[in-house]
Amino acid sequence: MITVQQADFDLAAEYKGLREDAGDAGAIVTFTGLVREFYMPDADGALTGGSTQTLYLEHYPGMTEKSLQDIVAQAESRWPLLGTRIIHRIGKLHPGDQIVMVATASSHRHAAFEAAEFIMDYLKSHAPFWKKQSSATSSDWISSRSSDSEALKRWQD
Amino acid sequence: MITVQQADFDLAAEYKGLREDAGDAGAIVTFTGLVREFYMPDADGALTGGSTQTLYLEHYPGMTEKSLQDIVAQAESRWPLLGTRIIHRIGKLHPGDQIVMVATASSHRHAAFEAAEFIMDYLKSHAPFWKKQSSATSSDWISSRSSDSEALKRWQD
Amino acid sequence: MIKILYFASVRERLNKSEETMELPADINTVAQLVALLAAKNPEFRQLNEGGQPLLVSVNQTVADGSASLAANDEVAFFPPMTGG
Amino acid sequence: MIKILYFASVRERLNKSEETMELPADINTVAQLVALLAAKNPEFRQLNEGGQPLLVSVNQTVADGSASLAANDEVAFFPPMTGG
Repeated sequence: MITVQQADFDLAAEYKGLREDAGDAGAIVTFTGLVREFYMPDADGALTGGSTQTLYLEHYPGMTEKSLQDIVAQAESRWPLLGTRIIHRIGKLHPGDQIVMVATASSHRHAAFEAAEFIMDYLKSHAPFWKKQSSATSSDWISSRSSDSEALKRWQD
Repeated sequence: MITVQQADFDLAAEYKGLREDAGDAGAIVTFTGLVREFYMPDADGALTGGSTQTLYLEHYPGMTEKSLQDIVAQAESRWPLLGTRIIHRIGKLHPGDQIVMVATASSHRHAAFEAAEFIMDYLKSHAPFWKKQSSATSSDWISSRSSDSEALKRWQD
Repeated sequence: MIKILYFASVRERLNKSEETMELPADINTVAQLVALLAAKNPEFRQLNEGGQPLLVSVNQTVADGSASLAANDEVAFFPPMTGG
Repeated sequence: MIKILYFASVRERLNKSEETMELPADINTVAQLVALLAAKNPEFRQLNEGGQPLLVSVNQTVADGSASLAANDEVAFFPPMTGG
Protein backbone atom coordinates (compact mmCIF):
# COMPACT_ATOMS: atom_id res chain seq x y z
CA MET A 1 0.00 0.00 0.00
CA ILE A 2 1.41 3.36 -1.08
CA THR A 3 0.24 6.67 0.34
CA VAL A 4 1.41 10.24 -0.30
CA GLN A 5 -0.13 12.63 2.19
CA GLN A 6 0.33 15.89 4.04
CA ALA A 7 -0.93 14.46 7.36
CA ASP A 8 1.27 12.72 9.90
CA PHE A 9 1.07 8.92 10.12
CA ASP A 10 0.80 6.36 12.89
CA LEU A 11 3.51 3.69 12.73
CA ALA A 12 1.52 1.44 15.09
CA ALA A 13 -1.53 1.42 12.80
CA GLU A 14 0.63 0.59 9.77
CA TYR A 15 2.44 -2.19 11.63
CA LYS A 16 -0.86 -3.64 12.83
CA GLY A 17 -2.37 -3.56 9.34
CA LEU A 18 0.69 -5.16 7.77
CA ARG A 19 0.76 -7.88 10.44
CA GLU A 20 -2.89 -8.72 9.72
CA ASP A 21 -2.44 -8.67 5.92
CA ALA A 22 0.79 -10.62 5.87
CA GLY A 23 -0.57 -13.92 7.19
CA ASP A 24 2.24 -16.20 8.34
CA ALA A 25 5.02 -13.59 8.34
CA GLY A 26 8.00 -14.30 10.58
CA ALA A 27 9.61 -10.87 10.25
CA ILE A 28 8.40 -7.30 9.96
CA VAL A 29 10.85 -4.43 9.44
CA THR A 30 9.87 -0.76 9.63
CA PHE A 31 11.94 2.26 8.68
CA THR A 32 10.92 5.76 9.72
CA GLY A 33 12.66 8.91 8.48
CA LEU A 34 12.54 12.01 10.67
CA VAL A 35 13.32 15.66 9.88
CA ARG A 36 16.69 16.52 11.40
CA GLU A 37 17.75 19.85 12.80
CA PHE A 38 20.54 21.16 10.59
CA TYR A 39 22.25 24.43 9.88
CA MET A 40 21.88 26.45 6.69
CA PRO A 41 24.99 27.46 4.76
CA ASP A 42 25.53 31.22 4.43
CA ALA A 43 26.76 32.88 1.21
CA ASP A 44 30.30 31.59 1.84
CA GLY A 45 29.07 28.05 2.48
CA ALA A 46 29.76 28.30 6.22
CA LEU A 47 27.12 26.76 8.44
CA THR A 48 26.03 29.94 10.16
CA GLY A 49 22.74 30.72 8.45
CA GLY A 50 20.58 29.76 11.39
CA SER A 51 19.05 26.38 12.10
CA THR A 52 16.33 24.90 9.94
CA GLN A 53 12.88 25.90 10.98
CA THR A 54 10.85 24.34 8.19
CA LEU A 55 11.30 21.72 5.52
CA TYR A 56 9.02 21.96 2.50
CA LEU A 57 8.41 18.81 0.43
CA GLU A 58 7.23 19.15 -3.15
CA HIS A 59 6.35 16.19 -5.39
CA TYR A 60 5.00 15.32 -8.84
CA PRO A 61 1.49 13.95 -8.27
CA GLY A 62 0.85 10.86 -10.35
CA MET A 63 4.48 10.17 -11.15
CA THR A 64 5.21 9.82 -7.44
CA GLU A 65 2.74 6.99 -6.97
CA LYS A 66 3.81 5.38 -10.24
CA SER A 67 7.50 5.42 -9.32
CA LEU A 68 6.84 4.08 -5.81
CA GLN A 69 4.74 1.24 -7.27
CA ASP A 70 7.59 0.46 -9.62
CA ILE A 71 10.09 0.37 -6.71
CA VAL A 72 7.82 -1.98 -4.74
CA ALA A 73 7.38 -4.23 -7.80
CA GLN A 74 11.17 -4.43 -8.13
CA ALA A 75 11.50 -5.33 -4.44
CA GLU A 76 8.80 -8.01 -4.79
CA SER A 77 10.64 -9.54 -7.73
CA ARG A 78 13.85 -9.80 -5.67
CA TRP A 79 12.54 -10.98 -2.28
CA PRO A 80 9.58 -13.16 -1.22
CA LEU A 81 7.55 -10.41 0.48
CA LEU A 82 4.21 -10.95 2.21
CA GLY A 83 3.37 -7.24 2.33
CA THR A 84 4.78 -3.73 2.06
CA ARG A 85 3.67 -0.24 3.11
CA ILE A 86 5.05 3.11 2.06
CA ILE A 87 3.88 6.48 3.36
CA HIS A 88 5.61 9.68 2.23
CA ARG A 89 4.58 13.06 3.55
CA ILE A 90 4.53 16.28 1.51
CA GLY A 91 4.13 19.97 2.37
CA LYS A 92 5.55 21.83 5.33
CA LEU A 93 7.37 19.88 8.05
CA HIS A 94 9.49 20.75 11.09
CA PRO A 95 12.52 19.21 12.84
CA GLY A 96 11.51 16.01 14.65
CA ASP A 97 8.54 15.33 12.32
CA GLN A 98 8.09 11.99 10.60
CA ILE A 99 8.71 12.30 6.81
CA VAL A 100 8.61 8.77 5.44
CA MET A 101 7.79 5.23 6.50
CA VAL A 102 8.58 1.94 4.78
CA ALA A 103 7.47 -1.41 6.22
CA THR A 104 8.07 -4.90 4.85
CA ALA A 105 6.87 -8.34 5.93
CA SER A 106 8.44 -11.65 4.94
CA SER A 107 8.88 -15.19 6.21
CA HIS A 108 12.55 -14.50 6.88
CA ARG A 109 14.37 -11.59 8.44
CA HIS A 110 17.00 -10.98 5.78
CA ALA A 111 14.37 -10.56 3.06
CA ALA A 112 12.43 -8.07 5.19
CA PHE A 113 15.58 -6.08 6.09
CA GLU A 114 17.00 -6.00 2.57
CA ALA A 115 13.71 -5.13 0.89
CA ALA A 116 13.12 -2.20 3.27
CA GLU A 117 16.65 -0.88 2.69
CA PHE A 118 16.32 -1.37 -1.08
CA ILE A 119 13.01 0.55 -1.17
CA MET A 120 14.53 3.44 0.85
CA ASP A 121 17.65 3.56 -1.35
CA TYR A 122 15.57 3.79 -4.53
CA LEU A 123 12.98 6.13 -3.07
CA LYS A 124 15.75 8.65 -2.22
CA SER A 125 16.72 9.25 -5.84
CA HIS A 126 14.03 7.63 -8.04
CA ALA A 127 10.80 9.07 -6.65
CA PRO A 128 9.98 12.68 -7.64
CA PHE A 129 10.25 14.45 -4.29
CA TRP A 130 12.20 17.64 -3.68
CA LYS A 131 13.05 19.30 -0.36
CA LYS A 132 13.55 22.95 0.46
CA GLN A 133 14.87 23.96 3.86
CA SER A 134 14.27 27.37 5.40
CA SER A 135 15.63 29.21 8.41
CA ALA A 136 14.46 32.56 9.69
CA THR A 137 16.79 34.29 7.23
CA SER A 138 17.18 32.15 4.11
CA SER A 139 15.95 29.13 2.17
CA ASP A 140 17.53 26.62 -0.18
CA TRP A 141 16.60 23.55 -2.18
CA ILE A 142 18.51 20.55 -0.84
CA SER A 143 20.91 19.03 -3.37
CA SER A 144 20.94 15.33 -4.07
CA ARG A 145 23.74 13.50 -2.26
CA SER A 146 26.38 11.45 -3.92
CA SER A 147 26.05 9.00 -0.98
CA ASP A 148 22.49 8.32 -2.14
CA SER A 149 23.53 7.38 -5.67
CA GLU A 150 26.43 5.36 -4.18
CA ALA A 151 23.89 3.44 -2.06
CA LEU A 152 22.15 2.18 -5.21
CA LYS A 153 25.27 0.42 -6.45
CA ARG A 154 24.76 -2.27 -3.83
CA TRP A 155 21.63 -3.43 -5.69
CA GLN A 156 23.07 -3.26 -9.21
CA ASP A 157 25.08 -6.38 -9.90
CA MET B 1 17.29 -0.71 26.89
CA ILE B 2 17.13 -4.52 27.14
CA THR B 3 14.12 -6.40 28.43
CA VAL B 4 13.44 -10.13 28.76
CA GLN B 5 9.82 -10.77 29.65
CA GLN B 6 6.95 -13.20 29.36
CA ALA B 7 4.39 -10.49 28.55
CA ASP B 8 3.67 -9.24 25.04
CA PHE B 9 5.10 -5.86 24.02
CA ASP B 10 3.81 -2.76 22.26
CA LEU B 11 5.93 -1.73 19.27
CA ALA B 12 4.34 1.73 19.25
CA ALA B 13 5.37 2.45 22.85
CA GLU B 14 8.96 1.32 22.15
CA TYR B 15 9.15 3.41 18.98
CA LYS B 16 7.79 6.46 20.80
CA GLY B 17 10.25 6.05 23.68
CA LEU B 18 13.19 5.60 21.34
CA ARG B 19 12.17 8.65 19.29
CA GLU B 20 12.06 10.76 22.46
CA ASP B 21 15.38 9.44 23.79
CA ALA B 22 17.25 9.66 20.51
CA GLY B 23 17.18 13.46 20.12
CA ASP B 24 18.05 14.48 16.56
CA ALA B 25 17.73 11.02 14.97
CA GLY B 26 17.04 10.95 11.25
CA ALA B 27 16.29 7.23 11.03
CA ILE B 28 14.59 4.64 13.22
CA VAL B 29 14.49 0.97 12.20
CA THR B 30 12.42 -1.65 14.00
CA PHE B 31 12.51 -5.40 13.55
CA THR B 32 9.77 -7.64 14.96
CA GLY B 33 9.96 -11.44 14.93
CA LEU B 34 6.69 -13.37 14.95
CA VAL B 35 5.98 -17.05 15.68
CA ARG B 36 5.32 -18.82 12.38
CA GLU B 37 2.96 -21.70 11.80
CA PHE B 38 5.09 -24.66 10.80
CA TYR B 39 4.76 -28.39 10.57
CA MET B 40 6.44 -30.87 12.87
CA PRO B 41 8.56 -33.62 11.35
CA ASP B 42 7.38 -37.16 12.09
CA ALA B 43 9.75 -40.04 12.94
CA ASP B 44 10.84 -40.25 9.29
CA GLY B 45 11.46 -36.51 9.07
CA ALA B 46 8.39 -35.95 6.87
CA LEU B 47 6.37 -32.85 7.72
CA THR B 48 3.20 -34.63 8.76
CA GLY B 49 3.31 -34.39 12.52
CA GLY B 50 0.61 -31.74 12.80
CA SER B 51 1.05 -28.01 12.85
CA THR B 52 2.74 -26.19 15.72
CA GLN B 53 0.38 -25.23 18.46
CA THR B 54 2.83 -23.82 20.98
CA LEU B 55 6.38 -22.57 21.07
CA TYR B 56 8.14 -22.65 24.43
CA LEU B 57 11.10 -20.30 24.96
CA GLU B 58 13.65 -21.13 27.66
CA HIS B 59 16.57 -18.85 28.55
CA TYR B 60 19.47 -18.53 30.99
CA PRO B 61 18.57 -15.66 33.33
CA GLY B 62 21.51 -13.35 33.92
CA MET B 63 23.57 -14.60 31.00
CA THR B 64 20.79 -13.53 28.60
CA GLU B 65 20.91 -9.91 29.69
CA LYS B 66 24.71 -9.96 29.79
CA SER B 67 25.00 -11.34 26.26
CA LEU B 68 22.43 -8.89 24.87
CA GLN B 69 24.30 -5.98 26.49
CA ASP B 70 27.48 -7.25 24.90
CA ILE B 71 25.81 -7.43 21.46
CA VAL B 72 24.49 -3.86 21.83
CA ALA B 73 27.95 -2.64 22.91
CA GLN B 74 29.46 -4.23 19.80
CA ALA B 75 26.83 -2.54 17.60
CA GLU B 76 27.50 0.81 19.28
CA SER B 77 31.22 0.47 18.61
CA ARG B 78 30.55 -0.14 14.89
CA TRP B 79 27.81 2.41 14.14
CA PRO B 80 26.98 5.88 15.55
CA LEU B 81 23.74 4.93 17.30
CA LEU B 82 21.51 7.36 19.18
CA GLY B 83 19.53 4.61 20.90
CA THR B 84 18.62 0.92 20.85
CA ARG B 85 15.85 -1.24 22.31
CA ILE B 86 15.66 -5.01 22.58
CA ILE B 87 12.74 -6.98 23.95
CA HIS B 88 12.79 -10.78 23.91
CA ARG B 89 9.88 -12.83 25.16
CA ILE B 90 10.17 -16.12 27.04
CA GLY B 91 7.69 -18.82 28.05
CA LYS B 92 4.78 -20.20 26.05
CA LEU B 93 3.89 -18.56 22.73
CA HIS B 94 1.56 -19.35 19.83
CA PRO B 95 1.66 -18.86 16.05
CA GLY B 96 1.25 -15.17 15.18
CA ASP B 97 2.63 -13.98 18.53
CA GLN B 98 5.43 -11.42 18.73
CA ILE B 99 8.68 -13.04 20.00
CA VAL B 100 11.38 -10.40 19.69
CA MET B 101 11.80 -6.72 18.88
CA VAL B 102 14.95 -4.78 18.04
CA ALA B 103 14.87 -1.03 17.37
CA THR B 104 17.75 1.28 16.48
CA ALA B 105 18.02 5.05 16.02
CA SER B 106 20.77 6.89 14.18
CA SER B 107 21.39 10.06 12.21
CA HIS B 108 21.62 8.05 9.00
CA ARG B 109 19.54 5.22 7.62
CA HIS B 110 22.31 2.78 6.74
CA ALA B 111 23.66 2.80 10.31
CA ALA B 112 20.17 2.15 11.72
CA PHE B 113 19.47 -0.67 9.23
CA GLU B 114 22.83 -2.38 9.61
CA ALA B 115 22.89 -2.16 13.41
CA ALA B 116 19.40 -3.70 13.68
CA GLU B 117 20.36 -6.53 11.33
CA PHE B 118 23.67 -7.07 13.17
CA ILE B 119 21.90 -7.27 16.55
CA MET B 120 19.39 -9.80 15.20
CA ASP B 121 22.11 -11.92 13.56
CA TYR B 122 24.08 -12.12 16.81
CA LEU B 123 21.04 -12.55 19.01
CA LYS B 124 20.02 -15.67 17.01
CA SER B 125 23.11 -17.62 17.98
CA HIS B 126 24.88 -15.71 20.78
CA ALA B 127 22.12 -15.12 23.31
CA PRO B 128 21.11 -18.10 25.47
CA PHE B 129 17.57 -18.76 24.26
CA TRP B 130 16.22 -22.17 23.24
CA LYS B 131 12.94 -22.98 21.52
CA LYS B 132 10.78 -26.07 21.76
CA GLN B 133 7.85 -26.52 19.41
CA SER B 134 4.87 -28.70 20.21
CA SER B 135 1.92 -29.98 18.23
CA ALA B 136 -0.99 -31.97 19.59
CA THR B 137 1.02 -35.17 19.18
CA SER B 138 4.71 -34.42 19.66
CA SER B 139 7.30 -31.88 20.72
CA ASP B 140 10.88 -31.12 19.72
CA TRP B 141 13.65 -28.69 20.52
CA ILE B 142 14.42 -26.57 17.46
CA SER B 143 17.94 -27.08 16.11
CA SER B 144 20.18 -24.14 15.34
CA ARG B 145 20.29 -23.32 11.64
CA SER B 146 23.40 -23.24 9.54
CA SER B 147 21.89 -20.15 7.82
CA ASP B 148 22.11 -18.34 11.15
CA SER B 149 25.82 -19.01 11.57
CA GLU B 150 26.32 -18.15 7.89
CA ALA B 151 24.62 -14.79 8.54
CA LEU B 152 27.32 -13.85 11.06
CA LYS B 153 30.08 -14.09 8.46
CA ARG B 154 28.88 -10.81 6.95
CA TRP B 155 30.04 -9.00 10.11
CA GLN B 156 33.37 -10.77 10.52
CA ASP B 157 35.97 -9.20 8.27
CA MET C 1 -0.78 19.84 -27.70
CA ILE C 2 1.82 18.68 -25.22
CA LYS C 3 1.83 19.62 -21.56
CA ILE C 4 5.11 20.71 -19.94
CA LEU C 5 5.53 20.72 -16.14
CA TYR C 6 8.30 22.29 -14.04
CA PHE C 7 9.14 21.33 -10.46
CA ALA C 8 11.12 22.58 -7.46
CA SER C 9 14.12 24.84 -8.28
CA VAL C 10 13.31 24.60 -12.03
CA ARG C 11 9.78 25.87 -11.39
CA GLU C 12 11.11 28.74 -9.27
CA ARG C 13 13.79 29.67 -11.81
CA LEU C 14 11.30 29.80 -14.70
CA ASN C 15 8.61 31.25 -12.50
CA LYS C 16 6.00 28.89 -13.92
CA SER C 17 4.74 25.43 -13.01
CA GLU C 18 3.27 24.38 -16.35
CA GLU C 19 2.50 25.35 -19.91
CA THR C 20 0.96 23.72 -22.96
CA MET C 21 2.18 24.04 -26.52
CA GLU C 22 1.37 22.70 -29.95
CA LEU C 23 4.14 20.22 -30.80
CA PRO C 24 5.86 21.58 -33.94
CA ALA C 25 6.06 19.07 -36.79
CA ASP C 26 9.88 19.02 -36.72
CA ILE C 27 10.14 18.27 -32.97
CA ASN C 28 10.22 14.51 -32.47
CA THR C 29 12.53 13.98 -29.48
CA VAL C 30 13.18 15.35 -26.01
CA ALA C 31 16.52 16.77 -27.17
CA GLN C 32 14.78 18.73 -29.92
CA LEU C 33 12.21 20.07 -27.44
CA VAL C 34 14.98 21.14 -25.04
CA ALA C 35 16.72 23.01 -27.90
CA LEU C 36 13.45 24.73 -28.82
CA LEU C 37 12.73 25.80 -25.22
CA ALA C 38 16.32 27.01 -24.75
CA ALA C 39 16.08 29.10 -27.95
CA LYS C 40 12.85 30.70 -26.76
CA ASN C 41 13.88 31.29 -23.13
CA PRO C 42 17.34 32.29 -21.84
CA GLU C 43 16.37 31.20 -18.30
CA PHE C 44 15.65 27.70 -19.59
CA ARG C 45 18.95 27.62 -21.47
CA GLN C 46 20.83 28.52 -18.30
CA LEU C 47 19.22 25.61 -16.41
CA ASN C 48 21.42 23.23 -18.32
CA GLU C 49 24.53 25.31 -17.75
CA GLY C 50 24.35 25.34 -13.93
CA GLY C 51 25.91 22.88 -11.53
CA GLN C 52 23.23 20.26 -11.28
CA PRO C 53 21.79 18.23 -14.14
CA LEU C 54 18.31 18.91 -15.46
CA LEU C 55 16.20 15.73 -15.42
CA VAL C 56 13.25 15.07 -17.72
CA SER C 57 10.32 12.69 -17.71
CA VAL C 58 7.91 11.79 -20.50
CA ASN C 59 4.49 10.58 -19.39
CA GLN C 60 5.77 10.27 -15.82
CA THR C 61 8.76 8.08 -16.61
CA VAL C 62 12.31 9.42 -16.49
CA ALA C 63 13.63 9.78 -20.05
CA ASP C 64 16.70 11.02 -21.90
CA GLY C 65 17.25 13.24 -24.92
CA SER C 66 16.64 10.46 -27.41
CA ALA C 67 13.11 9.74 -26.09
CA SER C 68 10.50 10.38 -28.77
CA LEU C 69 7.61 12.80 -28.32
CA ALA C 70 4.06 12.67 -29.65
CA ALA C 71 0.91 14.74 -29.34
CA ASN C 72 -0.70 14.66 -25.87
CA ASP C 73 2.54 13.68 -24.12
CA GLU C 74 3.22 15.05 -20.63
CA VAL C 75 6.81 16.23 -20.30
CA ALA C 76 8.35 17.42 -17.01
CA PHE C 77 11.65 19.10 -16.11
CA PHE C 78 13.13 18.96 -12.61
CA PRO C 79 16.36 18.79 -10.58
CA PRO C 80 17.70 15.50 -9.15
CA MET C 81 15.18 13.97 -6.75
CA THR C 82 15.70 14.15 -3.00
CA GLY C 83 13.02 12.02 -1.35
CA GLY C 84 12.97 10.19 1.95
CA MET D 1 31.72 -25.29 45.57
CA ILE D 2 30.91 -24.75 41.92
CA LYS D 3 27.40 -24.51 40.53
CA ILE D 4 26.52 -26.39 37.36
CA LEU D 5 23.43 -25.49 35.32
CA TYR D 6 21.79 -27.42 32.49
CA PHE D 7 19.43 -25.93 29.90
CA ALA D 8 16.93 -27.01 27.26
CA SER D 9 17.52 -30.47 25.71
CA VAL D 10 20.54 -31.00 28.00
CA ARG D 11 18.40 -30.34 31.07
CA GLU D 12 15.73 -32.75 29.81
CA ARG D 13 18.25 -35.46 28.92
CA LEU D 14 19.92 -35.32 32.35
CA ASN D 15 16.61 -34.75 34.08
CA LYS D 16 18.08 -31.99 36.25
CA SER D 17 18.46 -28.25 35.94
CA GLU D 18 21.32 -27.67 38.36
CA GLU D 19 23.69 -29.21 40.87
CA THR D 20 26.53 -28.04 43.08
CA MET D 21 29.78 -29.87 43.71
CA GLU D 22 33.03 -29.39 45.54
CA LEU D 23 35.64 -28.71 42.85
CA PRO D 24 38.22 -31.55 43.19
CA ALA D 25 41.79 -30.30 43.59
CA ASP D 26 42.89 -31.91 40.29
CA ILE D 27 40.12 -30.30 38.21
CA ASN D 28 41.38 -27.00 36.83
CA THR D 29 39.77 -26.70 33.41
CA VAL D 30 36.41 -27.13 31.71
CA ALA D 31 37.76 -30.13 29.77
CA GLN D 32 38.70 -31.84 33.04
CA LEU D 33 35.26 -31.14 34.50
CA VAL D 34 33.58 -32.56 31.38
CA ALA D 35 35.69 -35.73 31.70
CA LEU D 36 34.74 -36.04 35.36
CA LEU D 37 31.00 -35.59 34.69
CA ALA D 38 31.16 -38.06 31.77
CA ALA D 39 32.86 -40.65 33.99
CA LYS D 40 30.19 -40.27 36.64
CA ASN D 41 27.17 -40.17 34.34
CA PRO D 42 26.66 -42.18 31.09
CA GLU D 43 23.85 -39.80 30.06
CA PHE D 44 26.26 -36.86 30.24
CA ARG D 45 28.87 -38.79 28.25
CA GLN D 46 26.33 -39.44 25.50
CA LEU D 47 25.55 -35.71 25.20
CA ASN D 48 28.89 -35.23 23.51
CA GLU D 49 28.40 -38.18 21.20
CA GLY D 50 25.12 -37.05 19.65
CA GLY D 51 24.65 -34.92 16.56
CA GLN D 52 24.78 -31.45 18.01
CA PRO D 53 27.67 -29.89 19.91
CA LEU D 54 27.46 -29.33 23.66
CA LEU D 55 28.19 -25.71 24.54
CA VAL D 56 29.55 -24.52 27.87
CA SER D 57 29.71 -21.19 29.67
CA VAL D 58 31.77 -20.18 32.70
CA ASN D 59 30.36 -17.34 34.77
CA GLN D 60 27.83 -16.59 32.01
CA THR D 61 30.37 -16.26 29.20
CA VAL D 62 30.72 -18.93 26.51
CA ALA D 63 33.97 -20.86 27.08
CA ASP D 64 35.90 -23.78 25.63
CA GLY D 65 37.62 -26.80 27.16
CA SER D 66 40.79 -24.90 28.00
CA ALA D 67 38.96 -22.35 30.19
CA SER D 68 40.18 -22.52 33.78
CA LEU D 69 37.86 -23.19 36.72
CA ALA D 70 37.99 -21.88 40.29
CA ALA D 71 35.88 -22.18 43.43
CA ASN D 72 32.50 -20.42 43.20
CA ASP D 73 32.40 -20.50 39.41
CA GLU D 74 29.06 -20.95 37.68
CA VAL D 75 29.31 -23.43 34.81
CA ALA D 76 26.45 -24.15 32.38
CA PHE D 77 25.94 -26.78 29.66
CA PHE D 78 23.47 -26.28 26.82
CA PRO D 79 22.79 -26.98 23.12
CA PRO D 80 23.43 -24.34 20.42
CA MET D 81 21.33 -21.24 21.05
CA THR D 82 18.24 -20.53 18.97
CA GLY D 83 16.98 -17.07 19.89
CA GLY D 84 14.95 -14.54 17.91
